[in-house]
Amino acid sequence: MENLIALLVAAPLLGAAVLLVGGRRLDRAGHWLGTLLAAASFVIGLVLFASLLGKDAEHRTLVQHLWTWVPVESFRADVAFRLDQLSVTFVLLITGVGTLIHLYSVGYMAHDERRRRFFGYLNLFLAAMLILVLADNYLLLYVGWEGVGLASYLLIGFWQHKPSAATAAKKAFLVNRVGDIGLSIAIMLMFTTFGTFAFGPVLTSAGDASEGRLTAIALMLLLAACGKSAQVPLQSWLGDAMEGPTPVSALIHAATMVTAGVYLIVRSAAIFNGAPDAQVAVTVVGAVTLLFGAIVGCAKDDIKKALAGSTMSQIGYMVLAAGLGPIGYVFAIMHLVTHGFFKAGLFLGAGSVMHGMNDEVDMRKFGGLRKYMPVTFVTFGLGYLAIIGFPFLSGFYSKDAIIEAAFAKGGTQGWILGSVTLLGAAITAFYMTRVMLMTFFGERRWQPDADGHDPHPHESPTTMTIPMIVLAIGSVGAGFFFHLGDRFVHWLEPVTGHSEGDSPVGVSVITAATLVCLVVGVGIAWAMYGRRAVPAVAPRGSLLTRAARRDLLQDDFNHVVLVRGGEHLTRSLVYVDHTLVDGVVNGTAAGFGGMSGRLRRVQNGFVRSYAVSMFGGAALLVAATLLMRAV
Amino acid sequence: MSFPLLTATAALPALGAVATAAVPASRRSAAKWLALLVSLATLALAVVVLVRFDPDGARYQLTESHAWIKNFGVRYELGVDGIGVALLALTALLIPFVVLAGWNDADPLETGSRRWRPTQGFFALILAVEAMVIISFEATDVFLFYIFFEAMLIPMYFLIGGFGDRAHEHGEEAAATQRSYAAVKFLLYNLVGGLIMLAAVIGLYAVAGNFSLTEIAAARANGSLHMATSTERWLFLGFFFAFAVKAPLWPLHTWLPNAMQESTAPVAVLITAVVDKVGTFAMLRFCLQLFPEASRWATPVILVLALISIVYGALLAVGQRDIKRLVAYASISHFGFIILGIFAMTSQGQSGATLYMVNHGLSTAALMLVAGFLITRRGSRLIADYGGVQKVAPVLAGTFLIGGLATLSLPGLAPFVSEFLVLVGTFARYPVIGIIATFGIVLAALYTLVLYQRTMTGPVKPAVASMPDLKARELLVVGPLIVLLILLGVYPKPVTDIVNPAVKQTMSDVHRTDPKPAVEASK
Amino acid sequence: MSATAVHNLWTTAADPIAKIPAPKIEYGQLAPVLIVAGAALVGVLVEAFVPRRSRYYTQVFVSVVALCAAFASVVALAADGYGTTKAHIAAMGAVAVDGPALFLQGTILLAALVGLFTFAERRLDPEAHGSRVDSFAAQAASVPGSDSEKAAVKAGFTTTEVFPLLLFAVAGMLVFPAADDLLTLFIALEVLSLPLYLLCALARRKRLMSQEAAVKYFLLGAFASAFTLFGIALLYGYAGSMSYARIAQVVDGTATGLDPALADTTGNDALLLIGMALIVMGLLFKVGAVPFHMWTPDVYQGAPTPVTGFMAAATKVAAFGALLRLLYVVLPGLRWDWRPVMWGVAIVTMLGGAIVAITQTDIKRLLAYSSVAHAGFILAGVIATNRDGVSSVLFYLAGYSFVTIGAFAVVTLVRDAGGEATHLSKWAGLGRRSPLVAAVFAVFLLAFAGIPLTSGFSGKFAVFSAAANGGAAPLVVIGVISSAIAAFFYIRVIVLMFFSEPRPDGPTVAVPSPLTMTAIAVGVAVTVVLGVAPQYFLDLANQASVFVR
Amino acid sequence: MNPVNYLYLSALLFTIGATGVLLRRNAIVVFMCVELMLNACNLAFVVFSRMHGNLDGQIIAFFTMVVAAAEVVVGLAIIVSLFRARHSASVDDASLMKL
Repeated sequence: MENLIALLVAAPLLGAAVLLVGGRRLDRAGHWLGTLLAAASFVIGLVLFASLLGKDAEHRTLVQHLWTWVPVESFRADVAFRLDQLSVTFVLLITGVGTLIHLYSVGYMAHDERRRRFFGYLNLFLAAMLILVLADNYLLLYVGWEGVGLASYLLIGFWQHKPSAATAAKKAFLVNRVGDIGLSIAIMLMFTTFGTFAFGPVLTSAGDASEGRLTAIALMLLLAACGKSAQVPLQSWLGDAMEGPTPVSALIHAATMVTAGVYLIVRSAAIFNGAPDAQVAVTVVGAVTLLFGAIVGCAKDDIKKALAGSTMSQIGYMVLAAGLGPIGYVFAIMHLVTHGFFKAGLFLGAGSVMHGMNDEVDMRKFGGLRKYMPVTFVTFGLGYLAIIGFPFLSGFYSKDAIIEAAFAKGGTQGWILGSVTLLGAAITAFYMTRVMLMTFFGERRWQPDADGHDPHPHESPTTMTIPMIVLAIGSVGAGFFFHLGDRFVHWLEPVTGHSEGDSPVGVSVITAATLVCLVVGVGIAWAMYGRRAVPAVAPRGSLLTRAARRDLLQDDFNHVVLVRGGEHLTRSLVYVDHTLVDGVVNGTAAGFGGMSGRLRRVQNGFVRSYAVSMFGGAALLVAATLLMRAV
Repeated sequence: MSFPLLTATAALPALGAVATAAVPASRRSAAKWLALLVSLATLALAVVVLVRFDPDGARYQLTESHAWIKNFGVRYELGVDGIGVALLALTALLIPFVVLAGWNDADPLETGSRRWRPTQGFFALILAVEAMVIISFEATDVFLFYIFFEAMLIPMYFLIGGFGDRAHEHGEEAAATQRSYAAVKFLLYNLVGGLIMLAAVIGLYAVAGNFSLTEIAAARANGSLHMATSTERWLFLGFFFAFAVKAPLWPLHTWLPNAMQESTAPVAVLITAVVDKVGTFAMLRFCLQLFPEASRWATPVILVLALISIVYGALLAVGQRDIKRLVAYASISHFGFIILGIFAMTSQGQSGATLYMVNHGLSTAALMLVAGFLITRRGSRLIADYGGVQKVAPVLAGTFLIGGLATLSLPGLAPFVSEFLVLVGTFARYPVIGIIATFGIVLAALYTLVLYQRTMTGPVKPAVASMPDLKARELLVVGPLIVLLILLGVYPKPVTDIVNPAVKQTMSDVHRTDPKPAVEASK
Repeated sequence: MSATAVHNLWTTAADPIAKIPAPKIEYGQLAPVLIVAGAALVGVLVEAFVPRRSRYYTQVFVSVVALCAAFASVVALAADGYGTTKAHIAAMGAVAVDGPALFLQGTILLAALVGLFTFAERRLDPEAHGSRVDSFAAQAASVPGSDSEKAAVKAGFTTTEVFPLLLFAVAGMLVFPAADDLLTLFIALEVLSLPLYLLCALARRKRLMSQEAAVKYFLLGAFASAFTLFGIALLYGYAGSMSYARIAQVVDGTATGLDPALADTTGNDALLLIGMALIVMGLLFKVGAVPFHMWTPDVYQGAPTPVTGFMAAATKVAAFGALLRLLYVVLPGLRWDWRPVMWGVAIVTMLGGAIVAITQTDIKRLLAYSSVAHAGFILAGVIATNRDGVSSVLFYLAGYSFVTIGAFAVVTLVRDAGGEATHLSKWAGLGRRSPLVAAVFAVFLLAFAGIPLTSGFSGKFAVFSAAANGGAAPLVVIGVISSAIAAFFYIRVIVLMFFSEPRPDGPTVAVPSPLTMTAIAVGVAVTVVLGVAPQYFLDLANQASVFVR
Repeated sequence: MNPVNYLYLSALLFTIGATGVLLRRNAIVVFMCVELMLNACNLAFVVFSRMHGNLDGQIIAFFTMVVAAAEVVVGLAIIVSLFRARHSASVDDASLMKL
């Protein structure tokens, strides 16, 4: 059965290869091939999942060893895949959502002449992401880790003729590379600590290592996670990443890739459990990002950027949960999955809106779209309800669980984290309502464009609506399904372990509080955007708003410190290399030249001066000889 | 006596060079085809060597030994260990691509004197370089090695100075002067290095009385040949200096950017991908084996220099306006990694370094050759003159990107494996240096992606609007390289299997063993 | 010294002198010298009696035959084992017949033969009035630019005297390294110098420069030999004898039968040291070591190029031979006195020659300075004071002389309206015009620069390793540095030839007769052979490296 | 009288000759000075021969004279031809070649 695992990866990889190498002759059918292979991978995933269900909880780990990759003395990395409850969950999410988005893209990219390549990249992404979650050791995980980075680079910059897109792509890759430093150092540390970096041995023998080393490893992993999952301080790339085609934002920058960080942390649970300080760091990062993203989300008028902010903040929830340790891991993953559904749905909705509005993204130019694109409205609406945690929808269960877990952490830490999550819930409700209202309610605010014809919004083709509907269903039902009899918890427990924290306050109280926050958030938003008409041009807004519009000045900071500083550094180094390092050499050469020029003047052509030098030479010779004897 | 396989690998291109040079002026294409065939035949021989080589066999295999200059105790001794074989294969592999890529680079613009035959000369010189490089990978006699280590400068020098890059911002005249400046700089740098090494070689002779690497190393090992500490250190420095110039190691690197910038892309590849490898290879083979104690003594300084090379080269690459200079500085950074790996004195480090030599050869070749195709199309080396190429020449852009990704050692491509091995190997013994070196990967991403963004993406510049995509010949050059990069990225085991035993030997030469993992150590 | 001593001395001198034994000369063993000298005399007679048109051929024939015969006899002697086992001192202690002597004589003879070919070359200059001309003045006596000169040219005169002169010089050179007493040394010195002075003055083109060169060479040469002679006088005063063996004994204090009365003349170290210094100085002048090198560039530039080539090669060989014998046979006891001094000389010679050469603009002057630098390298070998030192110097000289002749032969080919185009700027782009010539010259330059696989490298390696073994490691380092500097200007020429655009008014490359071709070919052949497979010759030099005492 | 004084004399003559070479311009005179140096050597030879009581030195003296004569022949030939070409025997005029 485990021999199927490789096929999971192989299918999309094949697709990528064929589509990218195949050339123009594939332009007509290429996209369908890509979709097909993605679907195939999903089916295999289902089969494997079924086979896992067939086993009992302890034996639900399949390992497929393909070949020895890098053997150097004690350093040994294999190309081996590991399928267990955790990874299969991801596999299903990735391939499932992935397939849907392939389908969606068929419609969305219909008019792009480079559609074949787009699907090639999408397949490449699937393959890489699957490697990431299936890898049996950290080095192979690294391959997937960078592979998704590459795919996202290619996809963000898919419209390369737009400089902004190219820049955004580069930025994403670079910021991720910073994170990768963390990952590689973590792996090195593992190697020097355990002599290996395969999941099995590392995680089992994690206990033997000193806490110091574990903390170091954990912090490095956290750094990596920050990069990939756009957590503060490495979050800055996510907003720009929205330059990519919307399906990309939906798949990579909402549902799957950005959650890889969470996967990494949860996968390394054993290490984090041994490093409480690192866990605190994780929770702090999560909490900060949670608020950060939410606040940014409130201020953006670009629908995709608003959603991006929301993504950031939601992942903040997950990271925070993952930082809580055994009480949180499961819920982190659970929220990850549900978020996968509703956030992908929301993005696809946004994409559909843009599709209908000539790629307009400014929500101030929307308004009252619900009657023009009903399907989009409904699916988007369901996603909206799910994310704000409307009772009995997916978000409600997963987020609520996290909030409870945060409180259950206990102590002041518990209180702080708990209240942060609550606050986050409120803000989430606010900005999502804002998006909802600005886009679908109120009166129309769009103008005929420059050459005078009206965008006349319209519903998207079925290839696009079907995925939206499916995802909407998911975002409605998934939470309840998982929650029923703590299915999800029991499913993951063997991998991540699970423990009920002792909550200082009752579960019902927390749930109530959450709902109150929700109502408050929605209320404020309605007060601001529902009752009053939305101005077509953004008001100057408060200081906070303006800061939030610029991602809380984080980019400005990067620009001043890193970019400018870097440019100065390189420029001065170029100067140094030319004048100093090279100058020394050329200087020596010139020195000899000068010496030569001076010495040759002695050769003045006069016999008598030659004779003088000979005479002097003779005298010297004699003197020297006598001197030698004297001393 | 069995067939002298190793001699053949070197003799074939040497004869080929003579033959090519002899082709009459009117038959240019004949010279090209001849050169290509010879290089392919050499590749075939190299494959035979690869097959005949038994990784777990004796340290030096396929050995040949003949008396040469008794009075100097010099013997014509050849033999390859795993490291040598790997680099031999790399060289033999790359030359056909170099020839193919340089197919039209040396055709005379103006028909000069009847006897002026640049094309023949170009390919003859390339083959000559191949012969010399190969034999210096095979030589197990210090003197023999030295001779070819030095002699290869001459053909290289003519390749750089005689067949420079025609694309030049200030016209042909300026190009000529800058080119000869670059050539002279290259020659003098390496000649000075070589002469200082000569002093050391003579010193070694004065101490040891012969030049046989194996004998001396053995005598050092069993203590029958004792060197005063200071002597050994001086000799080591003499050798290392030459290799550090060749490699090149900061601050002896400034000849490389000029040389690569002024020479045609294939020659630039010849320099970094092939010739410079002799330097790093020689560090492994001669410095460590002949002067183990001195090597250990010098390690800290060398590591720091290597570290500087890594960061410094990368930063300078970021600051370049000229595509080829950029690649050159990138190479400097990479050589920093290689030297780091060698002197980290761990098996991961040294295997990684050897692997790195091979992979860097492939990746630079890929990147540089595509860059060359690009430059010959547009007639400029300045990054600023390009933009939006991917729209008009997607295949070119794609291959360029892959070359770039290899340069930034993306996992899945060959360079990643070697780079990571080097980093791990270094980290295991010198954590701080390892960590700092790791920052190199960000800088690598920076200069590669900036290069790609500026040249390939964005709106199409009018100057490149009519640029044709890669031709069949060019694809034939780049395709196999990319395939190899991917293959060695996912399955480097064949190479590591060849290299590891040799590295094990070297490690024992310098009496170092890998540090134990903390967990085991604590138990 | 006291009066009584003098009285004693007088009385001793007044005693009836024993019968002077009839001198016993081993003509067979002196054959090489005798043959050459005899041929030279024949040449003079030829000048006197043979009609002008057939002189040239007769002279060439005589000289070639003579040189070949002489070489043959050298080989025969060596084969007889005079180089090794039967080595001894011939002609009443005047001439040594031993390894170094024979080796160097062989080298000199071959170099002379090759040089002779360049002398005899008559294709390079355009034919003047229907008669082929070589590179020597039509009539040396006639004033440059005068009518008599024009007439001479019109009549198609050529100075065929150059051949006997060459032979005389060769004869002197043959004796020089073999000389075993100071008198012979001095005579040989003069015999080799005087013809060279004349040869320098005989250029066909640029005669003023040629004559100037001759004057400079002559005056300075005479000046130097005066010093040498004075040194000889002092040494004689010290030892009371001319013979090397005797002097050596006195130096070592192993001499027997010294008159105690002479105690304070004999063994007066001041005499010894000063005398040694002055003799050595004379020899250093001949090899062109700093600071006695200043004649070299001017003379090399002014002299007819074939002469320059010949003298640059052969004189160096002979002079170093003499220097070796002097230092190794006569003054080994004084090693600790002369070694440091020679160290100094070697260092300044190596560095000085290399550095000044950097900024030269005339190819002949450039080669002159490079020869200075090479003198320095060879001195490093001399200083080694061990057997390797001798053999390495012999080897180096053999290799170097042929490269030099070849290089100058190439210089004679590159010509424009004014004769040879020796200014470097005119050599620009030669590689484009005639790749072959440029390539050959490049080979010679690389050999000078000591690039591996050329004779220059093996020679340099031999010399330096000998020096290193002889405990002169610092000298090796300096030598290496200066060869790096030297490399710079050799490279400069190569750059000029290959990488710079040819000048429209650039020179043309004359197609030479087989004579010059052979000269160049031999040069290349020796360069490559000694570079790639030096074993045999190293062995030869090694066997030949023992002086007879 | 003490023969050593003759040595001093010869040294003196030698030095005079050398100084003359260094100072005088006229090629002929310079050459004469060289001859003077040679003769100084002769004197030294003779003196030493006298002191050692063997004849080698005196024999050498003859050789030296011959050599000197030969040098005169060669030297004068060269100098004269130079003079005829330039109408000046000043060695300082003969400086075409320098640097």
